[in-house]
Amino acid sequence: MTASANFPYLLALAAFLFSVGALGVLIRRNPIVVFMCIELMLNAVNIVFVSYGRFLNSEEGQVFAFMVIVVAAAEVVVGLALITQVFRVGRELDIDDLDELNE
Amino acid sequence: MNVPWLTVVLLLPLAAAALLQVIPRTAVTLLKALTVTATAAAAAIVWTLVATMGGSPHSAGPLSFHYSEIHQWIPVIGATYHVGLDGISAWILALNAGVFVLGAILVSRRSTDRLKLFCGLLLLTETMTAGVLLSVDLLLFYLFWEGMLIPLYFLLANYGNENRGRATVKFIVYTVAGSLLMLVSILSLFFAHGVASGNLSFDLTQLLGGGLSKQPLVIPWVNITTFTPEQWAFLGFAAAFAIKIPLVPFHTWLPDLYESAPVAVLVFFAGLVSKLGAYSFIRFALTLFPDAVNTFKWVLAALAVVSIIYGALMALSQRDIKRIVAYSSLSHLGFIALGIFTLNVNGINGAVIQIVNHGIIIAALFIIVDIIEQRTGTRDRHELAGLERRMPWLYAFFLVATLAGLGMPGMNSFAGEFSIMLGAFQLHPAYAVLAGLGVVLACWYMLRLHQGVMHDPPQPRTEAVGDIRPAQGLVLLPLVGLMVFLGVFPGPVGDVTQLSVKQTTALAHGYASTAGPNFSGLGPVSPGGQP
Amino acid sequence: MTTSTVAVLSGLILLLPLAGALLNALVGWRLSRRVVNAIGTGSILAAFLVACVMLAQVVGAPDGAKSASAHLWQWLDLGTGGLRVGVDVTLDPLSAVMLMVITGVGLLIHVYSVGYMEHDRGIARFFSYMNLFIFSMLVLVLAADLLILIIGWALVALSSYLLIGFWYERPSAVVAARKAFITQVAGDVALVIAAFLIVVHIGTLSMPGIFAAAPSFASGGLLITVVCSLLAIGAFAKSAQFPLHTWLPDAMEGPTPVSALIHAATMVTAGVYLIARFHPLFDRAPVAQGMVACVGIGTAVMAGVIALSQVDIKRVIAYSTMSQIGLMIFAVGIGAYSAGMFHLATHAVFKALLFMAAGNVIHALHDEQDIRLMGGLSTNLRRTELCFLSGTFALAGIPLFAGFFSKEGLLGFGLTNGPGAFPWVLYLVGVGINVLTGLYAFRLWATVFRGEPQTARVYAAREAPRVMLVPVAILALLSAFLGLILGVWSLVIHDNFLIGVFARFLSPVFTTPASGPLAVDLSTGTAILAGIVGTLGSLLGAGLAARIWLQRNPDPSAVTARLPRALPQLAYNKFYFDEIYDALLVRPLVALARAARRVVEPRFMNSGVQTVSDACSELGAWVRDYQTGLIRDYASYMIAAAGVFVVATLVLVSR
Amino acid sequence: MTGIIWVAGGLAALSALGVVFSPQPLYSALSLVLSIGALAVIFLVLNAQFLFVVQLIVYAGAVMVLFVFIIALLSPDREERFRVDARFAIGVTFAVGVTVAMLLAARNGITFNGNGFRAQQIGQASDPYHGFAFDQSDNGLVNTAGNVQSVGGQLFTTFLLPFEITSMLLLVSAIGAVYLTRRRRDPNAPVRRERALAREPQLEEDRIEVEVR
Repeated sequence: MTASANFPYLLALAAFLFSVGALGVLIRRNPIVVFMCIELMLNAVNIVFVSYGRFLNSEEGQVFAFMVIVVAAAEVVVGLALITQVFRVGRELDIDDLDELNE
Repeated sequence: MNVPWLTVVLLLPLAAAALLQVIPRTAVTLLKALTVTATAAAAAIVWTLVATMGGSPHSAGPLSFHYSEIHQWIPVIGATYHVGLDGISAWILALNAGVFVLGAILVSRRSTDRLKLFCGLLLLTETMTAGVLLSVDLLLFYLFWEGMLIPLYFLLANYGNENRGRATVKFIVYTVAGSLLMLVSILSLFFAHGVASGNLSFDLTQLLGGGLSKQPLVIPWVNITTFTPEQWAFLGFAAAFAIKIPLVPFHTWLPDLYESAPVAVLVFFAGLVSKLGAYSFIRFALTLFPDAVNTFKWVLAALAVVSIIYGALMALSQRDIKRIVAYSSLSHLGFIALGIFTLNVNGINGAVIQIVNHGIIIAALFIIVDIIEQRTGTRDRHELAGLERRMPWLYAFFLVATLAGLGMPGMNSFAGEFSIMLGAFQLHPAYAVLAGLGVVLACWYMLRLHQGVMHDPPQPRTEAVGDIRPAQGLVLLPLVGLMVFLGVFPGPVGDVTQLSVKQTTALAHGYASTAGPNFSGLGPVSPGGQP
Repeated sequence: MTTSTVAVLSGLILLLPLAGALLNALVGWRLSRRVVNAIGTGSILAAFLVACVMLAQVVGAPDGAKSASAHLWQWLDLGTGGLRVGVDVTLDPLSAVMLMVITGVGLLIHVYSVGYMEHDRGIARFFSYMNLFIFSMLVLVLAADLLILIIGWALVALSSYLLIGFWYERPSAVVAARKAFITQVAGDVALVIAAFLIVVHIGTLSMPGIFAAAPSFASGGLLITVVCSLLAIGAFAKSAQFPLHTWLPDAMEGPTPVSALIHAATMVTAGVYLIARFHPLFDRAPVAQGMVACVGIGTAVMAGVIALSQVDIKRVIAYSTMSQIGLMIFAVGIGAYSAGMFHLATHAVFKALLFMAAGNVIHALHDEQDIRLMGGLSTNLRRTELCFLSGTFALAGIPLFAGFFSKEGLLGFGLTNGPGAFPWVLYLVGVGINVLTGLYAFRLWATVFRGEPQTARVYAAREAPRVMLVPVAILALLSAFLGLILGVWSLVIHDNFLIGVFARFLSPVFTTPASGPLAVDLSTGTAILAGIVGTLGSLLGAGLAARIWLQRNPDPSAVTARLPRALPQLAYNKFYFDEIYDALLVRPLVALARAARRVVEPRFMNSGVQTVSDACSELGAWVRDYQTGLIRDYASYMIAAAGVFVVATLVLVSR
Repeated sequence: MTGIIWVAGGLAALSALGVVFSPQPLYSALSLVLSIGALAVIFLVLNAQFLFVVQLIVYAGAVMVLFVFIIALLSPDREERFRVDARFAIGVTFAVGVTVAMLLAARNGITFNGNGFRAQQIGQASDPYHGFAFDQSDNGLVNTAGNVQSVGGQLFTTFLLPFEITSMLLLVSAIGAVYLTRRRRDPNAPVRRERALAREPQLEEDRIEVEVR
């Protein structure tokens, strides 16, 4: 079995990781864990990029995956900063308490 | 020297509006002077253009213009900056220029807060309305058509009485809803033309051939046959224009808005903006969808007749004199619409003439009503009486305006209404007879308005009022003079319009020649009956 | 008589009153009363002189060239297939007669007004309106295009409106003015629609063109019948004929000179002129003609009966006007155009006379108009009574007075040439009208001038000033001798004694062979008999009136007691026409308008918009429930939507 | 190769479940580290050496350290068991559905012919992977596409602008994080706007001084 035969299964793996990450976003209340789940979803996307790049014989997939990693890192930095601020104000670390959008 | 006058007309108010922004808001006199000067200059250019146009249109083609300018605008989608002036738009553009001068003068006579904003918006509105009148490209037209609402919104929402907010929102929502339908129609026309001919264009002269299917649309699965795509597209245009005119039952924004708006806005809003719907009907709907127009003309003419009578009845039942004038406007716009849907030379010419005439009349009537309200502090018909002794000059002006408003033969509106009713008669006599009923009703409510305000023994509120100031008289005098002059000499208007109306009428019948108008009854007649 | 002559003269005669009107309207308030009077009457005097010149032109023109038109300017030209209207004027014997009536009687009434309106503050306005009226009337009779005629037609209604409501602080005058105007606008609409039919059928509104193309209408066909009926409705509205007559009595709210000029001598007779002018069409529409004749004679009877029962001096004369116009309409309805026009002319003279004499009475009694409060005025108003009597004689058709010639002339024509199988029935009705006319004419005279004075004011009454008496006297002389002069002249040229000269003068206009009262010749036995019977009828009426009202203590109730009880009641209340119209037209329309405002507008017109906006609010409220502000809720919507999208994609891909 | 992919893939999947379902945030974080490492292995197998390194350094090295550090700093409570509600149902359905669908698709074959996905008709797939363009990549082209040099070349030529923008993004986020986490001088002080107002006169005076000078 060549590597190419694994391609659809890699996509299936990505789908699994993505959907499990989404599930985590939905059911976890701790914002830190929610962030981790988002990282999981980003990684799932990276798999897709890389495997397509591999099998289409192109570097662009990797380039995009690289961008995704960078953005994810930036996002984590800002997100965690926000979380610490929220925590500092004295709130529970519960995402359901953050409903200021519901005006 | 080959000056692009149409562009100058479009840009002059815009430039003045920009110039206004560098004048400090405290320099009130300068602001007013600049506004009046700019509108007057635009008016001078337009009037010169109209006065010198004469003769046949210069360019060739089924729809040709006396003056036109065309430049690339967005080449990718074939949108062009194509502006043109022909006999139909000429006098309406002249009216446009006139009412904005009037508006500028009126606001400069009134101490308004935020005068600078007002003047800027007024000038912006003039650019937009002139753009609507001049656009030949549908996308350009749509741009101006919608763009017009922006300054109008701020004008109507910021100035006027306490009910203005609600009335303005009603108007804007109504109009935008109609316009969006029109946008859909424009796009469908654009794509159908693109598919059929292979080149993309929004240009009216290019789109004339159509391209929209004339096969009825069938809803799949349920097999219900509906209108053809062409008819649907026409209905989109018709919705936008019918709301703007407005026709019953799309009129409910009108009385509220007219009641709340200040007079300086009303002179050009009632005088011109509401006529743009009628103008656009002639310019676009009639030429682009001849088949659909011929199908729907009966219904639309019936709606117009309903507007005439309904507006008259509503005017008859009002106490507020401003609302009476507002509903009379609805009734008269019904006349204009009726003229359009007759699809014959008499009706459409009459409609164009009447657009101009009614613009003059309604502006004068609103100014007069405003003066009365200012002097007496009320608009209630029951509290007003006996002003003739106190204000003889206003009485005289009001008398002429009233007579013109009720379609008195010898006044300007008679020429238009006679032609319209003749056209309607050619369509079907019943329309003319019912419109005639509207004339009788108009006579009733207009006279009751005029007499109620002017005659009978004075009431407490009207005991001690003085006559109009000379400046007010000078504003009213040209309007009243035009009412009489155009009643005695309507010829110049007809001479300019009739050539272009001939084109439009031919286009409106271009694809339905079998159902064409019966011209046989109106053969050429030697002018000046010889015994 | 060249085209340019016509153009110049017409322009002059039109511009003079117009200039007078504008001058008085614009600067009259700054001028002294004397100048205003001079402008008002002077412009009409000048117009009268021009009219004389025009008459001379027509008389002097050779036979066969008695009519000329001129094109002043193009009113509107909508190109091929469109409307074309020129401002054209025409001068022919018919319009010349009308010009003389309008400017001649108009001049006398203007002079009279100087005295009558002496104490009124609005004299400039008054003369401005009066001159405007003369101008409008001249437009009407000079027009050679139906549309221009309609303009004149409406302008006279306008001036009538302005003058009826001249005393604008009197609510009844205001309402009367509006009523008159609206009724006439209804007539205008009929006229306009007739114009549409004509223009659609023969393609022109130019009157010479219409008359030339008249043969293209099928004689007696539906189209021509409808056209003529509509024209007739327009004429009825203007001439206060049944069923559009109710405005005329109310129009007496205007100053008396106005009633004399507009509502007796000129404007109300315009309907007669219209039908006479359009005789080429009416000749081809026998049904419409019959309708016109019946309406005319019916109105004559009805108005005569009402005139007998009224107590307001001006209203009595107004109803007598309506009755006499009914006769003229009858005349033109049966094709006796010359006779109708002749009666128009004599009627203009004697009815203006009656109104002005009545004006003298009213003036002397300080605006008292109720004849029950007069009586015995002959001692103080000797000269006025004489003049009034001349008018009364003429009105009643006493032989050798003006009215005798015209009325017997038209009745005689009716007997010999009347429509239908039984023209003598209409003739007998005409004789009945003669009786009625004699009755109410002499009743008025007797109650006003004879008998015992009913109020103290009568003793204080003073004769009118000379400026008011002279015009009345001139008219009195005319009404006494005009007919006689023309009659003698006719005899000299061996023509019909009654209307020979007049008919001969008009014969170029009414060329149709059967028309033209030349056909009536006194030499035929029938016509002689007709004249004698008709005259006897008039005398009978006059005698009866004298019998009833010339007693020392007249007791009209003795007469009415013998009639059915309902008749005097009906007549006094003008047959309840006002009430019927109020119930049938005005109230339903007002109710409809009110319903439109209270029900249709809020419930139906606004409800559509309201429904849409309510639906949007509902939708918004529903969506708002899902806007919890919780990020995870939003994420779940997003993911659910993504899942749906994935499933949909897979389904589509696997198809 | 295939074996490595399967093992690493399975590990990644299992640890992903661990991320979601561990009650302690710290366990979640550790599971995520494991998952990221497994994915890095897959990247390596897929000939993406550069990404392999980046993944390890950035994610496992930097990001996860940050996570763990924050967890240690905030020491969040153990989370109570999640409720089975609509959100849970949506999430589980989505996860199961998408995974099963993709597995089925992979099992039955998906072709990619350069224009888009095309699933083979089930049962007709005698050679479900026929038409895969990347079969040739096994034959010697491996070294040209995806190695570090070529990725670097792409990054600094074709994708230079996005690359620079990304660097700006990182800078901005770093500044943003510093700004957000900066400690207020007086946590009980009124909101900032009022403080600004209170300071305004001083600014005014400053300005005047400058002008005087």
